Amino acid sequence: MEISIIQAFILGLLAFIAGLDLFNGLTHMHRPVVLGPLVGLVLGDLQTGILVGGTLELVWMGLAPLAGAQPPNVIIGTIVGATFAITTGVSAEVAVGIAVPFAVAVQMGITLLFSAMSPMMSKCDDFADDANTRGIELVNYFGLLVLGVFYFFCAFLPIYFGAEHAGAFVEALPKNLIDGLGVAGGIMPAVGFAILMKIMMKNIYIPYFILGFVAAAWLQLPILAIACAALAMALIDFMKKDETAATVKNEELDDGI
Amino acid sequence: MEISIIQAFILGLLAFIAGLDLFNGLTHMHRPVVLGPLVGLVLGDLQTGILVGGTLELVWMGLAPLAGAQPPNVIIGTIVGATFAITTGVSAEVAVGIAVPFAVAVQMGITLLFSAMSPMMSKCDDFADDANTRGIELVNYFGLLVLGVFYFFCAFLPIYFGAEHAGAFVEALPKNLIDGLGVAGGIMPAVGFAILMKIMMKNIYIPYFILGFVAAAWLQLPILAIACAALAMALIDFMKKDETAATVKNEELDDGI
Amino acid sequence: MEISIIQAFILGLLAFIAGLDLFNGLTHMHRPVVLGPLVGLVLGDLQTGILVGGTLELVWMGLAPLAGAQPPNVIIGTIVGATFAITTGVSAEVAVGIAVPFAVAVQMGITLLFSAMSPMMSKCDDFADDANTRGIELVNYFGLLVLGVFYFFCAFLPIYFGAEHAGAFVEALPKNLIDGLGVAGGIMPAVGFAILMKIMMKNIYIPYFILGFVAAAWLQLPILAIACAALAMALIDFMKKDETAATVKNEELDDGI
Amino acid sequence: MGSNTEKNALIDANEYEDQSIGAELTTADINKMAWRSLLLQASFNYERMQAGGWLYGILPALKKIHTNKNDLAKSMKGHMGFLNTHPFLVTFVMGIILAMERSKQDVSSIQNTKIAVASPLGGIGDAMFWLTLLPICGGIGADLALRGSIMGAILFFIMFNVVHFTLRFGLAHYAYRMGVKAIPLIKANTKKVAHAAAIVGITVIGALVATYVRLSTTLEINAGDAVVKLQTDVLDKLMPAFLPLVYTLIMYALVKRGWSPVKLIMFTMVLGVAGKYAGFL
Amino acid sequence: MGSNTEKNALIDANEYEDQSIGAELTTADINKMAWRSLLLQASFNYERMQAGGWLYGILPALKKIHTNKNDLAKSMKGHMGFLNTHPFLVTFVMGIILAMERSKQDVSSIQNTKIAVASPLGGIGDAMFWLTLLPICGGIGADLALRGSIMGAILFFIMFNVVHFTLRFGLAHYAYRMGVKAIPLIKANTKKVAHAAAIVGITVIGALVATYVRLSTTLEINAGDAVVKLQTDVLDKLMPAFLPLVYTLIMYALVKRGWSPVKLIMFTMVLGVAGKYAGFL
Amino acid sequence: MGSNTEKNALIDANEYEDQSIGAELTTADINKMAWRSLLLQASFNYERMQAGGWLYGILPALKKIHTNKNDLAKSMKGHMGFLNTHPFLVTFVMGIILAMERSKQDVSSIQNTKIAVASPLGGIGDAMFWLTLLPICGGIGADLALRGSIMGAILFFIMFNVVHFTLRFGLAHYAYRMGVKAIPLIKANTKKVAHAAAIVGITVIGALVATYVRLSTTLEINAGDAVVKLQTDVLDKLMPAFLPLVYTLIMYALVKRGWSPVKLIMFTMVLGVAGKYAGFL
Ligand SMILES: OC[C@H]1O[C@H](O)[C@@H](O)[C@@H](O)[C@@H]1O
Ligand SMILES: OC[C@H]1O[C@H](O)[C@@H](O)[C@@H](O)[C@@H]1O
Ligand SMILES: OC[C@H]1O[C@H](O)[C@@H](O)[C@@H](O)[C@@H]1O
Repeated sequence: MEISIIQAFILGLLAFIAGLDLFNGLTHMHRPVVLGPLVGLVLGDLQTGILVGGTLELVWMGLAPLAGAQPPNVIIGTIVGATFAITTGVSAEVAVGIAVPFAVAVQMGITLLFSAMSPMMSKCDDFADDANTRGIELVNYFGLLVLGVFYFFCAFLPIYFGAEHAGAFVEALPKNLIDGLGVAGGIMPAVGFAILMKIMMKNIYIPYFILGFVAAAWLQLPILAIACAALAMALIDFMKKDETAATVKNEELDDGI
Repeated sequence: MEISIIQAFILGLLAFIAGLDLFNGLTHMHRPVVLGPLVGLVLGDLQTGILVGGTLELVWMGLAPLAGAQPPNVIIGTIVGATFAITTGVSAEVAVGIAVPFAVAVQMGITLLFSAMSPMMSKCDDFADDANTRGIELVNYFGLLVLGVFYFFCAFLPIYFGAEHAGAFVEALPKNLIDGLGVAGGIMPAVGFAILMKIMMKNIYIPYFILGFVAAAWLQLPILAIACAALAMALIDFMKKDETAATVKNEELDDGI
Repeated sequence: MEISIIQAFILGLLAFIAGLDLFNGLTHMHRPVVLGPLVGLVLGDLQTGILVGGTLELVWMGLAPLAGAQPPNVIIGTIVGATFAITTGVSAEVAVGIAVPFAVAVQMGITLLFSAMSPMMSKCDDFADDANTRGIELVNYFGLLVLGVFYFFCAFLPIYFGAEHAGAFVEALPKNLIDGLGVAGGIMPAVGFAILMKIMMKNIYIPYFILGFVAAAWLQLPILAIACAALAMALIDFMKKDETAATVKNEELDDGI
Repeated sequence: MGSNTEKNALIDANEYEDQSIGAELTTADINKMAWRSLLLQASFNYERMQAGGWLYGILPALKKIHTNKNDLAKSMKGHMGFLNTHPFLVTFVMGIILAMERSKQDVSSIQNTKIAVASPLGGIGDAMFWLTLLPICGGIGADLALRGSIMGAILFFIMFNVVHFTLRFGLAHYAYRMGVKAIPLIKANTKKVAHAAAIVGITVIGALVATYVRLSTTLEINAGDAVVKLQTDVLDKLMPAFLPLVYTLIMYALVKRGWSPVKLIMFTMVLGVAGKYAGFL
Repeated sequence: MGSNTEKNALIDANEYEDQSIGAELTTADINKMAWRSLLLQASFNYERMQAGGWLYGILPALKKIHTNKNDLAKSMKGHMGFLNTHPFLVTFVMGIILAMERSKQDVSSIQNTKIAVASPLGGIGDAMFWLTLLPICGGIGADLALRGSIMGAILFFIMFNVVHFTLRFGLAHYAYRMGVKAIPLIKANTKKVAHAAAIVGITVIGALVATYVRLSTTLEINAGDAVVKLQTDVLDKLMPAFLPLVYTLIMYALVKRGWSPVKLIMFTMVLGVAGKYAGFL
Repeated sequence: MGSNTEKNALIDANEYEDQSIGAELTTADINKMAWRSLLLQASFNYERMQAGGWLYGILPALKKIHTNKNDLAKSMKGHMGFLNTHPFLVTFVMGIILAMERSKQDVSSIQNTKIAVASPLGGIGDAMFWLTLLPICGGIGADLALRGSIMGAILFFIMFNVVHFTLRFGLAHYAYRMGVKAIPLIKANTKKVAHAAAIVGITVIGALVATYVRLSTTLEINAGDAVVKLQTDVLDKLMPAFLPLVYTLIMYALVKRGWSPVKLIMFTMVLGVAGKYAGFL
């Protein structure tokens, strides 16, 4: 079965929408169990879409972005996989095998994008300085647009040009560059924390920074446990001040004049 | 060898006494090495009693109730096992095999009993409210009686009716009920802690509750370590107050009037 | 090849110097890669010395005294091993096999020495009491001398008398005595800490001692982590005092007179 | 704790009316306490464990100390709280606590001290007596018994109980004397001691909740091929001892709302059995 | 923090000029916030994660609260700080924070509270929604789908989103109401609340540095036969999360020295790529 | 700490008589210290480890600082306390401590700071120098040596010692300058600094006791078939590092009761050997 450019374009649009849904909206229409049938509809084979969607849902089960880390991309995996299964008639399992490299490539691409979007934050800082609320909004809309367009092409290209050509394109990118940007993404929060600390850190809070670090680094405690313990410390401090004041008051009363 | 009803009755009494000794008195005459010979005496075969007692002592070595949790019951294990060995002439090892199911059944029974005894505590609360010391004492004596009688029947019945009938009786109880009460026993301390907290908890101590919980739940520290650390915190607080007072005093002296 | 007494003597001196260097000076001329060639020079076979030194350097790689604990002694291992290789012409690997027992024996010997040197510390205490700086210096020089002489004999004896006789001597010492002194060495820091505590401990610091102990014993935290956390506690305390004083001041201002 | 009147009520319930130092306890009194401590677990149960037997043990002494009936009632109420410790070491705790009672400390100070001292002694005693002394004596006894000698039983009995009773009586007297010596100090620092005791006591309670309450769900959610085990897949990832904490806090809320202990116990039992039948516990 | 003038500047940047309680937020305002929270990750990036989308979400409300333009700017600047939490629970944080904004707390108190509340919710939400709710709904959907029914897709979509939107809107209103109720209390204790929030906030930041910044070196030093792996053989023995800490502190020093975020990001990117090419990252 | 007179005596022993800032140390003085630091372990022993060599290293500087003989004696006594750190980093500690001596801090403040700074540097230095620098240099040297070249030895020696001596002298000067800069600050907050130093110092000592004292018993109690291993079956279940703690506290009690160190050392040695012969150590 041949795919028309219009079909490819519509699938690209579907990727655009699902791509946004993966991080925004989060209705989860981007999950295979929904996306599969939609691909089926576009390609005129709903039934196969449903079945491939069901299969892929199980394959991607438990894979969701945790703390910003990307698993192999579920959307491109589903669109490419389902399209392949419908056009060639292979089983869903075989389609997964074809789809996974694309899913992994897009996983890298997204990681890259999230690194590359970092500089936009200073634009936002400037807007904030001017209380320019419109600017903030535009940056967010722009972010959506970039993400969506990226997804569009990730779906459109392999489908329109066929797997081999698309694969060659992916391989053309220098691996070190991609990996390097991925590494940079892992380090990037340090910049965010540094800016945060500029606002919030005062000398008298240094000890608490140390305690939080020691608890996370050496004791390997999760953030929740550390936040609980910190809350306890804060409450102790909070209540002690009352006492001090009270003590002082009492002392003065006792001493009379 | 046949067992007379009188012998069975005496063995029941022995179980009564040993049963109390397992949790009260704690002279440990309930351990196989002592109990075995006593069974032997009752059944007129001291020597076998001694040998079976020695063997069972090693089988139950290291099994004692820790933090209220019951191991397979040593007393019924010993009495049933020793009786079986003496009457049938089988080796101590075989006798153990016969005794273990009974020991496990009684283990469950005791767990059940300790759940079921919980409501008596509110009786005690009422007595305490009235400063009724006699009432408190009676509850305790009643507890002993119930426990002892329970042990009596656990020894008397299987010995008098023989193993099969007794076994059938045990199996007749719905497993879910027994297990469920066992589960309830595990949860029960929550009620005890809640009542304790009603007396002792004030808002200013909430942080310490949190710290204790974090240390036990996430760091898996034993109570001793937590108590040590808490003691350290308490001492720091204790001594700091002196200082505060002192500081205040000094300030006032400095400022003179 | 025979070894003259003069050569043995010079090798003894080399051991003397290298022995000091292992704990003092620490230029690491005592490592096989340097010591091997020096032995070669003395015995007139520089080339073999270089090769054996290189081999042994790899054998002893990563073995250095950590926190005072001795690994098998690198110096005697090298001198005995290199000498053996040069005189008998065996390969470096075989030489290692010969050298290791000596290295282990000397390891024990040094451990012993470091236990036995402990009483000298009270001599130092007395000198300190009298502000006798010369005395302190002499004790240190004396320590060097004892250590050096010990090394001298550890090298000289096996080389001069040959391995078997030296081995017999080592075996003549009662193992329990040596082991016992080794055990004593492990306990010895307790004495050091006790004396330290006499100077530094006050009642108000007991809680911190407890916290340090709990952190090291139960949480198994390394000293660095504990020192970091302690620093945080100290800073909190340091800054809180300011506040208290400030509070007091403010209160008084508020209350006016 | 809300309004002021509530606070006053709390203080009333907490402080003894008669603040004069209680009657001295004689050697006979302490011995009596030690004897009665043999019944520490007479009314053992999973809600308060040794509470009833503990009170039984110190009751004669309490009566002597608190001649004011209201005070006696307050004291008894306090001593009905959850307690678990090692039976051989309990007299140590009793001795200290009775000295505190004599000096008329707050109920909550006394209870905090009791929990703080008694709880860690549970594990310590188990390690020393159940896991060490008992196997040693038992091993020696069994050895002799297996050679056919009745001396095994006798030797076991004597060895074990010499240690047992020496400790039980020795610790009782030692602890009481220690506590009495501390009375003036405690009296002079009543508030501070109370605060310190509360810190340790409450911390230990927090730890006990995570350690003693055993509650986990067997619930599995089967969704097609997927099986989600609520306990291991969800709750344990959230935080450890989550259900014990939640259940204890619920109980606490209900207690404060006036539910009686019996009601809570029945509720818990029904929950346990129902949970088992329904398959979620 | 050095000189006094610096400190004053800090306070200026920290406190709102207009200290009167801000305009009340209507149900419609909160609903708008919840709708906009759908774009929480619109400008997601690894430097500040959800900061941009977070600000987008609360922006209309902020405009209503801060009629003073300087205050609005201050507030917006604060809200551009690093943030990461679970998208379904974010409206809970938003509600509380908006109540704090209304009561005109310091910027740093607000930010500390935000970090302290939001950060642990990240892991909690992941466990509850991504690792529990999603597999359950997905499993049920896939099961039906594999039997050939389109109902799988539909049921999945409905089940999942009922939970999703109920939480998103419910939590928003609940948290805002809760926060508003707390306003008088917070107002009365401004300084103390600020201090307490700072303690928790900064502690969590310390923990986040060790948890979120992923930086380790692949450097190996080959010296003849010896291979020393810098990360596992040296740094990990020194202390865990050493490089993340050092890198964060360097960034912090540079920020204080006036480097712009863009410069730091570029620096980091170049470092990442260069490090990969040079083989030490 | 008991009576007031005792406390006064303690303060006397703790504070220097001459409170004026000590003579400045010249570059030559610091260099001398760095040279002498080469003998840090000249009198190494397991009781106080590097104490003797440490004092040897700073002795000329101490003489210059404390012109009052009593003060010099006090200072020297303090510096004979247990110490263990990395020999390459010791001059860093020395520099700081000498600056503190110049500003005439209490003996106990100085000792607490010494312990707090020096102890963690032990592990850090071991990881950096013994486990990293040494294998690298050694590997390179051995590589050349195995090709038959004497350059291996030479290169090793140069590489290693360039790092070694740069650190030793560089750190000495750096730390002293740093310390001197801090003198006014320290002087202004003497009491508070002392307290803070004590907190860190004593905490570290508590940790050192659990880390450094190696004492465990091999005692097994054979009771018929039962074998109870005192260490693993009893003590380790009770608490970790139990014997080290107990032994240290016993030593402490004996020290306070006036036992001389020699006596304690002899006692320990006899115990070690006797324990080995008797088979319980
Ligand atoms: O971990 C919390 C949160 O982190 C990031 O924002 C994303 O990965 C979300 O999917 C995730 O829920
Ligand atoms: O754990 C302390 C203590 O707990 C319960 O009271 C019983 O199991 C005792 O046998 C045990 O010694
Ligand atoms: O651990 C620090 C330090 O301890 C002892 O002093 C010796 O073993 C040194 O070699 C080591 O560097």
